[in-house]
Amino acid sequence: MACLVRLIDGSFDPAAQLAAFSAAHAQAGGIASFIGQVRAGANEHGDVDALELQHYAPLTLPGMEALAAAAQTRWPLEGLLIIHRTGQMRPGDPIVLVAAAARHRRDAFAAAEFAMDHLKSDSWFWKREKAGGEWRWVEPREQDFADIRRWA
Amino acid sequence: MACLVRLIDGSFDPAAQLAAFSAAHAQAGGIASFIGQVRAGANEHGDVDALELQHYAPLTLPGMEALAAAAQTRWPLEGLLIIHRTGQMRPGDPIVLVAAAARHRRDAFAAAEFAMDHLKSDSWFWKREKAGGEWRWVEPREQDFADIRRWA
Amino acid sequence: MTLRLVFLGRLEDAAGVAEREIAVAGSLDAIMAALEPELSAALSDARIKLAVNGILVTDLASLTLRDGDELAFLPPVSGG
Amino acid sequence: MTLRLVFLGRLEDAAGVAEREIAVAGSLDAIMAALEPELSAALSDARIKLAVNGILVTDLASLTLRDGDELAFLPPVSGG
Repeated sequence: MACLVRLIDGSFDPAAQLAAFSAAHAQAGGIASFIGQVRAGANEHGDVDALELQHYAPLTLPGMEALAAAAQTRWPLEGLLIIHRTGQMRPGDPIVLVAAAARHRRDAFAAAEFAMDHLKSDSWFWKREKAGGEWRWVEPREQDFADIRRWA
Repeated sequence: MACLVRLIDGSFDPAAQLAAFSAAHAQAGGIASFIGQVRAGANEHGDVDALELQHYAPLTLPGMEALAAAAQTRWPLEGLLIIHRTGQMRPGDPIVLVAAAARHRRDAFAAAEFAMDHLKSDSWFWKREKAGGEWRWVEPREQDFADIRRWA
Repeated sequence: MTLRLVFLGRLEDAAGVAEREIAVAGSLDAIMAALEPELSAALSDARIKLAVNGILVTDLASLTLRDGDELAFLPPVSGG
Repeated sequence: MTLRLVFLGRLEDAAGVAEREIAVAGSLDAIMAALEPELSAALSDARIKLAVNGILVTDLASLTLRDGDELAFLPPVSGG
């Protein structure tokens, strides 16, 4: 199975990535995917002007690769793609793309959701937002822990 | 909420559609999607050379619109896109694109999966495949009924 | 009166055509009696649904047909 | 010996820098004692994990540090 995991510091084009992934997996009946983007809007401190994702190189990419391997073990997939940004982003910028190709739709959906839940609350990223002119670190949300417990 | 439902007889570009949808929903944190494509490969009669999807105009599009409305009622969505092809297709051609934009990831995934399950087994499409030089109608799969019962 | 019959999916193969017109008295029984026995049998499968002028029929017993109505015979779907 | 300390997320704010070198005897207690009390307190939060040379430490009690080791202090993550 083709498995592509990338951690990138620059911008990327999720639609183009997904098009290439779909073309590479013509034998799969379907591709479930998730695109996460910097939400345009305000947090409790005002309009969010920027978002930064920090990582720790010795852990972050190896952790994502282990996550992809776990998803492959769990569902019969034809392909899996995980692309995650780091660095500074602006509202509307893509942060993450997960795509899972499988013969059966439910496997593709489950693998994509599994990967997203683990990227959110079990991967080595730290996020801060700039709102009202000031940077503030974002604390993990209880919902993210609830999401990941489903897969235990 | 913006809701776009299309039934089209020609080919379409799922990645371009998804890019436009993502750009139109910058206020959403994420977009879950599913791309269904004609599987390259064989059925029990040999290599599948072509697939045809038949619809019945007075029912098919209204049924898809009712499905989109049901998904909107069920989850807080920022946007929902359903594009379904009809007519003759070749292996690798896209058949269906469903995309759901929501503030919360799980709502987006659930709505996309709900829409796909209903398009598969509760929408007015009839599918036939050409393999070994002969067209054969595809019967519904028991798995598709099991999938849709989850939402009852 | 004249009715238009539409055959979807594998019923098109059973009928040999996607659509045809039929001149009959206005009941489903009369239609079935006027068709070839193999086609009537195929259309009588309990899983086949009927739409009249694009509206799904939920109560066959109270069905009333009018001249020019379009009857669509809908076998189990297999989409996406 | 000299160790390299890496502060991730909000610990970077607490430390005032993303990384620094420190010359101390080779135990975690010695490091904590050598740092500013506010920073030591922030690093002592039970939710903070430690990686040495890119490997997550699961058993702090048996931790042995060597000259040149990189210690990363990892607060709770908030990704995607």
